[in-house]
Amino acid sequence: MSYDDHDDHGHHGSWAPIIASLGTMMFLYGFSEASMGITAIGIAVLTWGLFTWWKGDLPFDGSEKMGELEAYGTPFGGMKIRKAGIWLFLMSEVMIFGSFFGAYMRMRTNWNTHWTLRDKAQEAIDTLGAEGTVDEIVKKCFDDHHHVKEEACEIATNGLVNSSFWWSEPGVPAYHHVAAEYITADFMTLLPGAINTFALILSSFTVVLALKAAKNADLEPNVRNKKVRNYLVMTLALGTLFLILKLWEWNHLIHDYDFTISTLAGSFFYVTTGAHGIHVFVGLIFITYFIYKAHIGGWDPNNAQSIEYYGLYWHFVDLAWVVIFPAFYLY
Amino acid sequence: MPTVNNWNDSAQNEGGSSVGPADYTIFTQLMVTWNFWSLVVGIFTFVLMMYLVIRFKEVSPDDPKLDGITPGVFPKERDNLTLELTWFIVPTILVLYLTFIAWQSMITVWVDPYTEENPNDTFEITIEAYQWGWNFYYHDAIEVTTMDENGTVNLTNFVTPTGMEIKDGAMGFDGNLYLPCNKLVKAKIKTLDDGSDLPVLHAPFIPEWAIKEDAVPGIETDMAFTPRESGTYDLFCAEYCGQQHSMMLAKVHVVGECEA
Amino acid sequence: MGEHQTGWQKWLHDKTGQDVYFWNFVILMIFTAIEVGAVYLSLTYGATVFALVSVGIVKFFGIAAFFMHLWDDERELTYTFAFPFIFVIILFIGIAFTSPESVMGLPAWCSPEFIGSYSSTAP
Amino acid sequence: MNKNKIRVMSLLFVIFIALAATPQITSYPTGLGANGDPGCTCHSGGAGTTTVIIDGMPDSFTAGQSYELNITVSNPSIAGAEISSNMGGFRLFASAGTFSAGEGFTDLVQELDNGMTHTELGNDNRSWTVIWTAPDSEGQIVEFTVHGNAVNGNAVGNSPPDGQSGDAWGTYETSLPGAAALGGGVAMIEQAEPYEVAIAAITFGIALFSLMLVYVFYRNNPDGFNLNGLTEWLKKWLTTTDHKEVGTLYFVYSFLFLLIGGIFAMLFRIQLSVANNDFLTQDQYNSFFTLHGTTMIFLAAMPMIAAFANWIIPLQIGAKDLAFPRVNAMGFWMLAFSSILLYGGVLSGEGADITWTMYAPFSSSGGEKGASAGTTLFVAGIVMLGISSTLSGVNFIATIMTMRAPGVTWMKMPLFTWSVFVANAMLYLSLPALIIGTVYLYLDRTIGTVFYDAAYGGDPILWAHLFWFFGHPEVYVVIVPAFGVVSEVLATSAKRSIFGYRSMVYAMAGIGVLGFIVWGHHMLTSGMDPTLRLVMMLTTMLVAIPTGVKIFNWLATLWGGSLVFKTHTLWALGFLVTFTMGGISGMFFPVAGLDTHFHDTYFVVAHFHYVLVGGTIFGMFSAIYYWYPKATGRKLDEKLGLLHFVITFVAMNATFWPMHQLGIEGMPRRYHTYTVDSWTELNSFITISALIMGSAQLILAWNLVRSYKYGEESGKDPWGGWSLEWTTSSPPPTPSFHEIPTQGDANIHHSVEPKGGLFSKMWKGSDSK
Repeated sequence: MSYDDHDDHGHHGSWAPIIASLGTMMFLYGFSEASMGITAIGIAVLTWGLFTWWKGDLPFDGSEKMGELEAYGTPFGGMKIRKAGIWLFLMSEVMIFGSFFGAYMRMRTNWNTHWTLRDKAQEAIDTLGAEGTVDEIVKKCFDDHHHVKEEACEIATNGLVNSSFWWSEPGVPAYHHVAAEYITADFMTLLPGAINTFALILSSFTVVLALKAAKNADLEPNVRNKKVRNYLVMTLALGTLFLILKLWEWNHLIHDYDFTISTLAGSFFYVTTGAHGIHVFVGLIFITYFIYKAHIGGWDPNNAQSIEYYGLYWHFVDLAWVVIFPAFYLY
Repeated sequence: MPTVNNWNDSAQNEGGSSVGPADYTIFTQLMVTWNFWSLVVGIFTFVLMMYLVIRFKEVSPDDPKLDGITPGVFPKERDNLTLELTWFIVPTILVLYLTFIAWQSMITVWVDPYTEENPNDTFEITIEAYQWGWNFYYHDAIEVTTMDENGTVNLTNFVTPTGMEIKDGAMGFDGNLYLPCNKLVKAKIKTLDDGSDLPVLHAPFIPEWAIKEDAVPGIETDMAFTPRESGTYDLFCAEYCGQQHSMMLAKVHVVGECEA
Repeated sequence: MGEHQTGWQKWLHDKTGQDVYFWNFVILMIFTAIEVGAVYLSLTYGATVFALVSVGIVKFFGIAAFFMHLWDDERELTYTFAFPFIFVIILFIGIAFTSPESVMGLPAWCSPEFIGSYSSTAP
Repeated sequence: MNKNKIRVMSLLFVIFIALAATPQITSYPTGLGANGDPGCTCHSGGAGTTTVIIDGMPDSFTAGQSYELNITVSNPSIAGAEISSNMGGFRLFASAGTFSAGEGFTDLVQELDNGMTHTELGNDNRSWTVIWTAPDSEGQIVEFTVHGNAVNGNAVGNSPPDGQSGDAWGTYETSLPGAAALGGGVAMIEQAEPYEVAIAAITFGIALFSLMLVYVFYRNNPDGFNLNGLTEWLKKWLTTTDHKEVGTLYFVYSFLFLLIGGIFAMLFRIQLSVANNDFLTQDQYNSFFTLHGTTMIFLAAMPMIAAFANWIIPLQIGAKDLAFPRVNAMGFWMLAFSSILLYGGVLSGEGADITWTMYAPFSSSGGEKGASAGTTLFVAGIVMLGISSTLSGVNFIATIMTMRAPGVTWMKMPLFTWSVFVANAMLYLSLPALIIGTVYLYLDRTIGTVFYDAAYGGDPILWAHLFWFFGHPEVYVVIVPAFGVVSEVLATSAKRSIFGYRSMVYAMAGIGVLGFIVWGHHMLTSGMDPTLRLVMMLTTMLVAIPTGVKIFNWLATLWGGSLVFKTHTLWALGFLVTFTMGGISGMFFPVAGLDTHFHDTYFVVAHFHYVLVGGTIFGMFSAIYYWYPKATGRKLDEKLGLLHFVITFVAMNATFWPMHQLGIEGMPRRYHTYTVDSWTELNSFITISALIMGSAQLILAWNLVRSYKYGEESGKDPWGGWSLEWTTSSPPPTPSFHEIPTQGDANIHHSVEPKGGLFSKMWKGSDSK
């Protein structure tokens, strides 16, 4: 979301990069050392850096003088370079979430976790049907995983065959629990995730409406800015709802099910959804700046592309949730 | 009678394994091939380079710039499809040839030992790694003649003691592995997982047979090799495992008849 | 962004009075409902996965094509967005769907049986 | 306003240093970055009012003599007398000497990890007696640390956290001088502590470096040499977003860390020079080679490449600046601050010792046998490096894709620009895997997730996969820009155009793609899926083909030319020699029968130093001599340059060639010391060569400083290059072009615009849109 000055009157320095970097360093230092003081100062400094950055961007009005550069040449010729930039940035985001899923799928499908074995046993039950004896199921499960002890397959199979909630078997330690297992047992566990899905899709829609309003040259400037502001506030509210529900849900899982971060399934669940939550949070921080700009009447069709670029990021966050939700809640 | 061994002798100075893998390993055979082709490629490249550098060095500073080199102008492109294809295809053939040999060696190292079913010719052990030392478990009987006056000792399903505790800076050996000669040794490798030890990666590495495999917490891995000469060899840990990684040593003793 | 909506999008807008974003939004909502509902049907393991993946693909397409308006934008942007998925697939094949089987796990096609082994000293 | 900002920032920095130093004071001996052992581990909660005392200490100790020490724990607010068991515990350490149980206490105290603690039976007491036997050397001061617990006995067995309520612990530290260290007599001079040597050298280096900066500032404008001018000057550098100035920052930073990394290398080469050496302790050795690797890759090689990319790319493609100048500056400052995190542990003696590959689960462990306390900061630093590289990566890719001047089409782009594009694309797409892997690792270390903990089903191999999915593209990321430099330098020096421009580009792109599917060859013996072993073996062998194409194209470039032997030419030719050798030795690794031996031996060390020193560093040195005139307007001294090249080239080969032999003989890498005497000879030779090679870099430093003022004036195009950067003045103005230039083309033009989609346009070289 940067606007950079390319005019010929010498370069303008900016304090933002060094301040934001110092803030990041202090934050990471504080977090590593479990020192709340330094962590808090780090976040404050980081925020200061961001505000310094945005202050330089506020007068950006999209006119010829202040206008951003257009790309030249193949492949992005004629586009604004920021648009190319945001799409290139999304490439990195694709790889980030790809890595999250790659790691998750590894632990879920092929690595020798009890989690995997549960799936393998379930697969065996599906394949063999009702006639399959426990021994056959165990054998099929074991055939897929030479390195596991055979007993592990037995535990998984017995759990599935003998009990509808196999993890409640006394022989199976609590850390074999799977997030998705809870949902069929408790509607309240799935509910926040489902509402969040709807909320994110709706918020994607409001961002699109905000962009449409900002681009509408027929409107009076103050009417346009008001519309943009209202749509963005709706997005902000939906995003906030998303985060609140997520925290509520985490609280529910931890306290009602003892599903904590110190289990493998918990690690993947909380860290992946948490990483997505941080993306949402960053999006919300950016949107406050956009709302402020709408509040002071800063949007017009010439600079509305900033909302478009922001929207691309926000839709991508939605897109990531489209994959996370079935993978972590429903599967 | 076979090699004389003792638990605490100065076997470390025999140095049998410090000169690289044995002649009969597949490593040595492959090295011959690879060294040969490395020399061919290297000598060809360097001779060509020497020739070009000397032949085409600057005669006078006024030598003209060729190919229309002017600042700000993309110079005339020079290429020769035949030449470029030549040095695309010839290395490709060489690489494919070497890959084929490498593929065969992979089968020899990682497949054949596990598919040949002849229990009489195999000797199974489990190597258990911990910070910082080794436990060796024997699944087959082995006859070891020791230097002391007791004579022959039959070791069946024999488990070594943990050995002495290694102090900081001490050069202690924490285990001795005894192997028969001319038998395929199949080793299962794992880390100590009874909770008393920090589970980290290790890797038993025996240069004599050019073999190593990581010990990974949570799973078992395999390696296989065939000793063919009696003697005492080093076993190193090859995967960084913490402070005393370099102290994680053991001795491998090949005992018994080696004449086929 | 789609100021120059053409063909069916214009038709849709004229017929219904709502633009493509609205209908995209509605369809996404419906498919999400299907997705959640599918879990409560007692499907087999494979069928559940199949349902989730198909619905996921539809929703993914809806968001990327219309909300991110790749449908109306230059094709180059679609290529840009699609490019990293090649590497995600490589990552999935290499990391997600492999497991440390023993050496026995090597599939048969890996073995050049017809030439035998390289070493003459194999036991 | 701006001065005010400098003040605020300096104040913040001072506060940060003060806050960061606080844990060092409170948790000595584990130091800065320590989560420290707070006493008996089963009662870790509740620091409070407990007092711990050691009685029975003499004024000074005599060598070898035993002393009886009484440890007493007291806390009036925690009742101990009423209960018969579980009253307290202690943990005692000394920096030298040995412990044993005191008379009558053999059942109550025990030795544990070179210190003393109470036994299960012994926790029914609140005072204990131990025997401490003094070390043999009287010339030292022994530090004692004792942690004590006062326990209220509500614990049943070892059952935290319930049993900890109401307990409190305290710490007492004291020191005991030896007889010789006391009374002003001639104290025995201890062997120099390598840690202190390293820290002193680094401090001295930084001081020298600051002096150099002040000198440069003075030289810039001798009249404005005052504090006010300095503030302005500093402000200019701290806030700059100009690509040339950021490039200079990158360069200075990377050169500093090249020297620091070199100091580490020389220290542990001294340790390795003879068998059974103890110049460094194991901990020092482990953290030194860890920092050497990380520093050289992330803080020296990559910033050096970023420096030249920053400086040269906009000039070569005819852009006024990079696409996102502020993002670019942020990339640099993220990198700069990350080094504080990476080195945070070293300065307190708890440097990360997890190797540059950071293999889990060792890197996620802690405690006595696990990774040292500085590791958490180190991992945080790696996360920050990831952010930095992502920011600079998106910037370079966007710049090259969108800001090429007319005429600079894809297939008319200088090869250096192409190489930076390929390298950054690879980095950009592979880096997320490392970031995710390190975030998992970081969370494992801080908030207790179990991603790599096998006891909970976690997967150690997952780390290796994620790391090498990034790691192998990464090693191409550092070598490919060197390819670009050598292509430019050789063509210019031969006064010809590069031979086979297109095949060079395709080869680079091919290396870029192949780089993503070969990571498994680092893990052939790591318990990886056997099918991957085969696949990665085949693909790895294929990498040799495009690399071979490049080498023969370079050789063909010389054909028919008129080769000028400038210093940069020598470096490029040196690159050809060493990189070819490194490339050939790389062909040994994907072979199953060879890799089971070579993996993690010195053969690997030899190989990657041949390609990283002989490849990347030689290429970058070539770039220094080649583009220094463009940046400063003055040439570097050719005689010093020749001296620098000859010494470095010979010493480099003398250092790394013998390592091949050591590898074949089976010497494992990352060994603190070795027991095989026959390896001493080669190792001593390597050490001497390494010291020579390290020292030779001072010639370059001196050359850089001296030529800045006294070098020969260069003019626009000193070497006869063709690309756009040689059309501007040296140094170039800011912004770098007042008018966007147009690149000409000496080839026959096709006036007809090619038809077709993106790919055919790229192939045919059209840039019209």
